[in-house]
Amino acid sequence: MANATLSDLAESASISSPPSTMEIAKDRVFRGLTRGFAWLTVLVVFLVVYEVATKAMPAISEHGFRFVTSSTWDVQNEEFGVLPEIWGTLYSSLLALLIGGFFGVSIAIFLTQDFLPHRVEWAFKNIVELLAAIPSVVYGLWGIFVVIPMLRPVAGWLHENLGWIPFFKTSLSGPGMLPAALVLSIMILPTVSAISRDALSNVPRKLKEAAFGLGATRWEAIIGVIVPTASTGIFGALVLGFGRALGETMALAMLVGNSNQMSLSLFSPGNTLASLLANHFPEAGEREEPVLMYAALILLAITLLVNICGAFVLKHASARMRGATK
Amino acid sequence: SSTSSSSPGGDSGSAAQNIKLQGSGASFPAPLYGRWFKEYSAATEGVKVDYQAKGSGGGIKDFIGHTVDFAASDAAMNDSEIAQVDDGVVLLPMTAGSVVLAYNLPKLKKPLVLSRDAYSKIFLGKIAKWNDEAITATNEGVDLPDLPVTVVRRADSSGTTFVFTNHLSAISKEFADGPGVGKSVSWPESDKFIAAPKNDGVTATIMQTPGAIGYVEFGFADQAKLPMATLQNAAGKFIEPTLENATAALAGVEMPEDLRAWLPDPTGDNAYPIVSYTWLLCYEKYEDSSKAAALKSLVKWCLHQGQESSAEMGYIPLPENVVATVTEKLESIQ
Amino acid sequence: MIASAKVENDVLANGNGSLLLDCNIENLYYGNFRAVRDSRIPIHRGSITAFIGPSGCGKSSALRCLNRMNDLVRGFRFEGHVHFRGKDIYHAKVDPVAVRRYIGMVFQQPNPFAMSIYNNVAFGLRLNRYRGDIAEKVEKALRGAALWDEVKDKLKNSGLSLSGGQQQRLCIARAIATEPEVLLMDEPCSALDPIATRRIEDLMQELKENYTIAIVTHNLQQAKRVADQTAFMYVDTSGGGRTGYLVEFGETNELFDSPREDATKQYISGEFS
Amino acid sequence: MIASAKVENDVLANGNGSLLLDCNIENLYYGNFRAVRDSRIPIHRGSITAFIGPSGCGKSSALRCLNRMNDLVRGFRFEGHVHFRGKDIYHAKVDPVAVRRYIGMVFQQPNPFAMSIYNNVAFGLRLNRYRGDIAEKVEKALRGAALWDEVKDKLKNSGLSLSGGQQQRLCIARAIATEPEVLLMDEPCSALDPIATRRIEDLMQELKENYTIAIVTHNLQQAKRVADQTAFMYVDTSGGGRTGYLVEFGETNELFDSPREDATKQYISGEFS
Amino acid sequence: MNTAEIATEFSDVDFPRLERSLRHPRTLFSIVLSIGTGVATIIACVPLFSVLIMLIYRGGKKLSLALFTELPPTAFEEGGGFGNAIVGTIVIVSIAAAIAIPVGILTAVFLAEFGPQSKTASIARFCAKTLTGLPSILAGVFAYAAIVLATGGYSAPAGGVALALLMLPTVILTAEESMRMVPVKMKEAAIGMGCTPTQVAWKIVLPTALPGILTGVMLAVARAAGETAPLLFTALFSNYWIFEDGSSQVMEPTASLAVFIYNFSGMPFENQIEMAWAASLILVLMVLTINIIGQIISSRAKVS
Ligand SMILES: Nc1ncnc2c1ncn2[C@@H]1O[C@H](COP(=O)(O)OP(=O)(O)OP(=O)(O)O)[C@@H](O)[C@H]1O
Ligand SMILES: Nc1ncnc2c1ncn2[C@@H]1O[C@H](COP(=O)(O)OP(=O)(O)OP(=O)(O)O)[C@@H](O)[C@H]1O
Ligand SMILES: [Mg+2]
Ligand SMILES: [Mg+2]
Ligand SMILES: O=P([O-])([O-])[O-]
Repeated sequence: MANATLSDLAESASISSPPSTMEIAKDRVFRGLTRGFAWLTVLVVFLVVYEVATKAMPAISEHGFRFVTSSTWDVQNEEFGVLPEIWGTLYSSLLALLIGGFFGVSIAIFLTQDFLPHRVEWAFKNIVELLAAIPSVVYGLWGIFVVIPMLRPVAGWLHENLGWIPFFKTSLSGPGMLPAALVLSIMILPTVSAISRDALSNVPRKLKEAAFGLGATRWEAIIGVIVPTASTGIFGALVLGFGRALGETMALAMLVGNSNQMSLSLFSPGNTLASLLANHFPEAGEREEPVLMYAALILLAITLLVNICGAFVLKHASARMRGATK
Repeated sequence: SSTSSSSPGGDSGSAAQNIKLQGSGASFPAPLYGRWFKEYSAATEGVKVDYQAKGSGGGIKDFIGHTVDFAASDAAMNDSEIAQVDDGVVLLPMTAGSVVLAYNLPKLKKPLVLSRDAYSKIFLGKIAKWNDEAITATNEGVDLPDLPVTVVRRADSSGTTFVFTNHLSAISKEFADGPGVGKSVSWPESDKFIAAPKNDGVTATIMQTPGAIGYVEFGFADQAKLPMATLQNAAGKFIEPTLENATAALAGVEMPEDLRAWLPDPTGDNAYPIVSYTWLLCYEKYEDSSKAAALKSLVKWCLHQGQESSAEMGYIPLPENVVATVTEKLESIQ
Repeated sequence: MIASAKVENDVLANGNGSLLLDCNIENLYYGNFRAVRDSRIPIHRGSITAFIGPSGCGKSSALRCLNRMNDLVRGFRFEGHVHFRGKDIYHAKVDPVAVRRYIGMVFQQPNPFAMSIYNNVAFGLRLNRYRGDIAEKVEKALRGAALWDEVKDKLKNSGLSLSGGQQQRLCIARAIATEPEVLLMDEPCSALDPIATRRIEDLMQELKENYTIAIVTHNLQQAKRVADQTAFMYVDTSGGGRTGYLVEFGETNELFDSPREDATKQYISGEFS
Repeated sequence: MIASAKVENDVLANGNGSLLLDCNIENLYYGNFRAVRDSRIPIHRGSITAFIGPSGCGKSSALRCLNRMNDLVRGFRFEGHVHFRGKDIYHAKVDPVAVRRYIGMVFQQPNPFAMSIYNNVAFGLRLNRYRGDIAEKVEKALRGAALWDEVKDKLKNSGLSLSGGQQQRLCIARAIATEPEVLLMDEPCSALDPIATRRIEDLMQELKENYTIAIVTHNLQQAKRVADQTAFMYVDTSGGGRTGYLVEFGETNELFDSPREDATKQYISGEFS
Repeated sequence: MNTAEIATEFSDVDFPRLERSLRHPRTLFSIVLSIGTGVATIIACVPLFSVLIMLIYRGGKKLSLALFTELPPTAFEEGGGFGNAIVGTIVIVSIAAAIAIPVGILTAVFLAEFGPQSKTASIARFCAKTLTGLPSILAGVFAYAAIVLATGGYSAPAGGVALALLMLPTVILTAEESMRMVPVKMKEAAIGMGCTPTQVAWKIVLPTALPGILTGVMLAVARAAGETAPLLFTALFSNYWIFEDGSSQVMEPTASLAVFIYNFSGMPFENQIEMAWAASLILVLMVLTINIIGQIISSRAKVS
């Protein structure tokens, strides 16, 4: 074996012994195994994409790019377009990101910068993270029975008095963009806050001390030093939260109204790619299935694009932070 | 591809034991089926029947994909769908029911009365407010609110939609030329059209949304205690959606050979205008003969003992002659 | 209090070389743990005071009391007083942020911010809404920290791109940019190699002209080389605790050449480093 | 190769005090960066060899060549040879894992495993499938590291619960439990206070009887105190690079008292620490 | 020194102003922001309590033993339960865990230990990150095509595969993260003693990282237990027990709490709706329990 050249070096009295053949074999096998599993993960993703892409192929060749720009969904006449769904997906996710991101980051700051005693901090952190443990159907129910009735008077007032603003152009009948986005933002809040919290608490203490040592107030230190230092992590949290929002299905299917609408109005019903799939896939026939797969592919592409952009920005930002570039 | 959902332990040896029949499809008759199958399973040793309501379209898809033993649809199956099933298809009408327009106008004391013109306009998105002239004309003395009309439609592919659009297309040329007939059609684009899955979903959404109106199977609205509109029929009469009136509508149907009979616009003075049969979809040939036998005895049970509970749950029991035809047809299953 | 008021009068009379910071730590707790007791260390204007002693004797804790950096530590409790120019900085009405504006700090690990060299130095100026020419102040501070020549061509580069010794000088530049009166340094050279250490020591000698410096060091030679006064702290482990206290304070030469206490003698004759 | 083979024979003949590790670094690269060049450092059995020099001159890099720890670094490339008892440990057929079983290492930061004190020390024994009485060996190693008395009552406690100095001694105990022939130490005392440092130094003197030790230190006094031979490395910045190289190697007294090279003279008269 | 004294002395022109003042814009700014984030935090806790209160209020009154022992009711039936859905959820999630946990942890070992910089690792890591963004519905679509159509029927394993796909990235990424957190110096010590990479992974890295890995696993399990969309077309639902009369019907459609809630919550029948609320309460309690166990494990490990 490879170690033969050294084994004769060992003094007979020494306890040290070179690794046995068994140890070396185990090492090789185990390492091979983990590598195999790593490739398995790759394979799974590849399979998912392949599956969706091949199934979508007929629809892609038939409908082409028109699919992305057209807005009718007519099974009868086989006219398909997902522009309203793409709009709804992006609009609801962006709204959710705006709300969930703001609250998530605020919370992360509040819970890492010694505002509260440890125990209280711990309690709040857990409460916020427990939000992630609530299944999305339950959020859907909560949206229907709590959020919508609560929003109805507010929305009514806004529409009556500020109807000239495009966001309040229509009245809220029930399901709609705003309730969907609100629930969605609560669903991504724990992701955003947990990861931002990690990023913020990983900011070296020495930097914080440096800022305080220069006579910065707590918030000057937070805004001037701590948040910028953690910014890559916070950005990563937002990207992940956005990704979650794009793919969320059930709560949206229950709340968004599933209507092929494209409107800036917060109270108008809309549709998202994921809820389109949820509603149509179970009964999609031979003709409709490729089209749905095409829609799925677009959803996948959007998620992927967001992730890749995120990774790209992160890479550059963190390189700059490390001082690698000028 | 075969119906391999046979019970894992049971081979043909212990055939009498542990047969499971899996079905899926229409939500329209789901409450009735749920009750039938549960009662039948309880009464029959060694046979279990399970049914999942997911909409007629979903049932047909499962049926074509052989992921179930039988399916249910209130639009039966069209020819191209039938062509996709290698093992042959037997369509069996099991019961009938009416589609009603349920609405949420809490302040209304009397039931809403809608002319053909009014309700076809509503579903064409042509009526914005409840106090529109088209509605007030037939509802004298009723204080209709100045509330937007929110239409709740099906999000999934549905037999109920088929029945309803079939009817609307029959009475309104504009509808026939616009959305047309189908299990899912392209409804007018409006922010006042919202969609929900299954009959359950539409019912619940109507309940949650003031000013909403939608089409559901009678039993759902009835159970939910939602008010239902009185509709004008082909004869020009305004008819309440009662079991009696629905039965009257079915009276004039001729059963064709393949048992696919629709009545888009029943005639007759007392006929409630929107009614339909609902079908069980079975294969002609089953690999597992014990399964075929179990299915046959299930259907027989439903056609006889089962019909007794139909009326009780708001469905229309099949006329004698139809029961006879269906029983006969049943024999083609092997 | 009365005593300190008396001292203070002397201070004001004497001007340079007089008592600037009068630190009297009666007790210093972290939670229930008493880390330091009975240490009175007077720091004089324009001098360098070194804190020496074995690890854990509370040198850093004592130093960090002087600009209330310890306020950031949970469970920190302080009994005693620290008079800066006669004012108790632990008085309830005093804003610790203001204190730190006058008493700057340089830490053991160089800790530049993840921003450009220029912005690192300008950070404190901007905090204080400095209205004059920031660029000029930055240059002055960098020259003061003997770093200007090395970085003048790359002020836009990240502060993190500098070497350890340069980073530490950058931190010193950042600290002196706002012209504090006192500079506290907690083992500023321990992460540096001897050559970089020598540069920082030279720098301290220069800074002493304008600033008052207190430095914690493990390195007795360093204390000997740079400090005017030295405070020797030790750990009292009697009664199960580990409480640091001031053993001896005096002129550096005297303390090293003729220590009054046995503990001091032992410690400096253990003569490492 | 031929030369070293000759040396090797001498080694085997001479027994104690003879050449045990013959390290000849022609070039050492990290990626494209040449970190060390032309350094030949012979290490003799039963002696302590110190590596000194300014930060970044490649002391750690050279030391970590001796048991192929550098193999873990991406882009690491080595030209030259390291002969251990005459065999080249960089030979293609040699398993670095085996090398490290014979040449142990103690690191700058104490790094006990997150397990009990006992298991920390027994770890290496179990790894080498030691069949004798493990408890006895553990005790021996802990005594050897002068830690036994302090921990004998709490062998089950986590290794992480000890103080810094104790942790470092625990790491030494762990390293010597398997009785390796060579012990490499990379600044083993830099994280410790003077008192703990003194204990480790005393310990090295004792260990020298049975082991061969190579130590990297920043502390010239420490090198003077403990080392038999000293290697002084320096940085060559000519041509834009920063390549370390061996300036001078010799008996410690000689190197400190009458350095042959100017660079050495300058560096040791810069006499810090 | 009293306040008056301070006041007078602070009037000294060249003397530092040390006193705290609310009029000072910097101080005010700080206070406003502190209050702002505090309020934001409290607002964010409202939904959780709102959901919990709603569940307890609407689902609590229905709680009874029958819920756990009986089968779902049909349309007009009173009573009934969802015992089969609880069992089904446990079975499906167990299948998912049995797939996702070993694959995830071993992949993570490779990513963190054996080839953190390798091409394989960067591709695998990218894929894992991509999977985190995988819409849950697509996991279902994939499992439908790969398992349901291939085996010819809806089944618990099909649901398990779909959920495993959703668990996998969480397990991989959290496990990798916590293995990276193992101090390099500890690993170096082991390598320096002559451990093979496998020995380093098994003896040092995995035990030290265990709490973090467990937290990740718990999070993944909790998420999987609440997923509905993928189950709708993989496990479907069933009105019967998955284990009955000693035989198991794993290859049959299988009930799950999430689908039960989805189905029943939309129904117009009073009994069914109440049942859906009760099921929501039970599901949330189950998930919270798993979550809390995870939290306790990780916080306990941090202390030692
Ligand atoms: N933030 C803290 N919380 C709790 N205890 C602390 C904290 N900081 C320091 N201590 C304890 O207070 C005592 C004094 O610590 P301090 O850091 O002041 O010592 P030191 O003399 O600076 O030591 P060193 O030379 O190692 O830096 C030590 O026992 C230490 O463990
Ligand atoms: N893993 C690595 N990758 C790339 N370059 C490295 C690596 N380790 C060390 N270097 C570089 O090699 C040179 C020598 O480093 P080394 O750590 O050997 O120096 P040293 O003499 O031990 O310094 P110190 O006294 O600071 O520990 C330095 O320029 C360093 O930046
Ligand atoms: Mg200290
Ligand atoms: Mg080094
Ligand atoms: O009965 P449907 O669910 O198809 O309307």
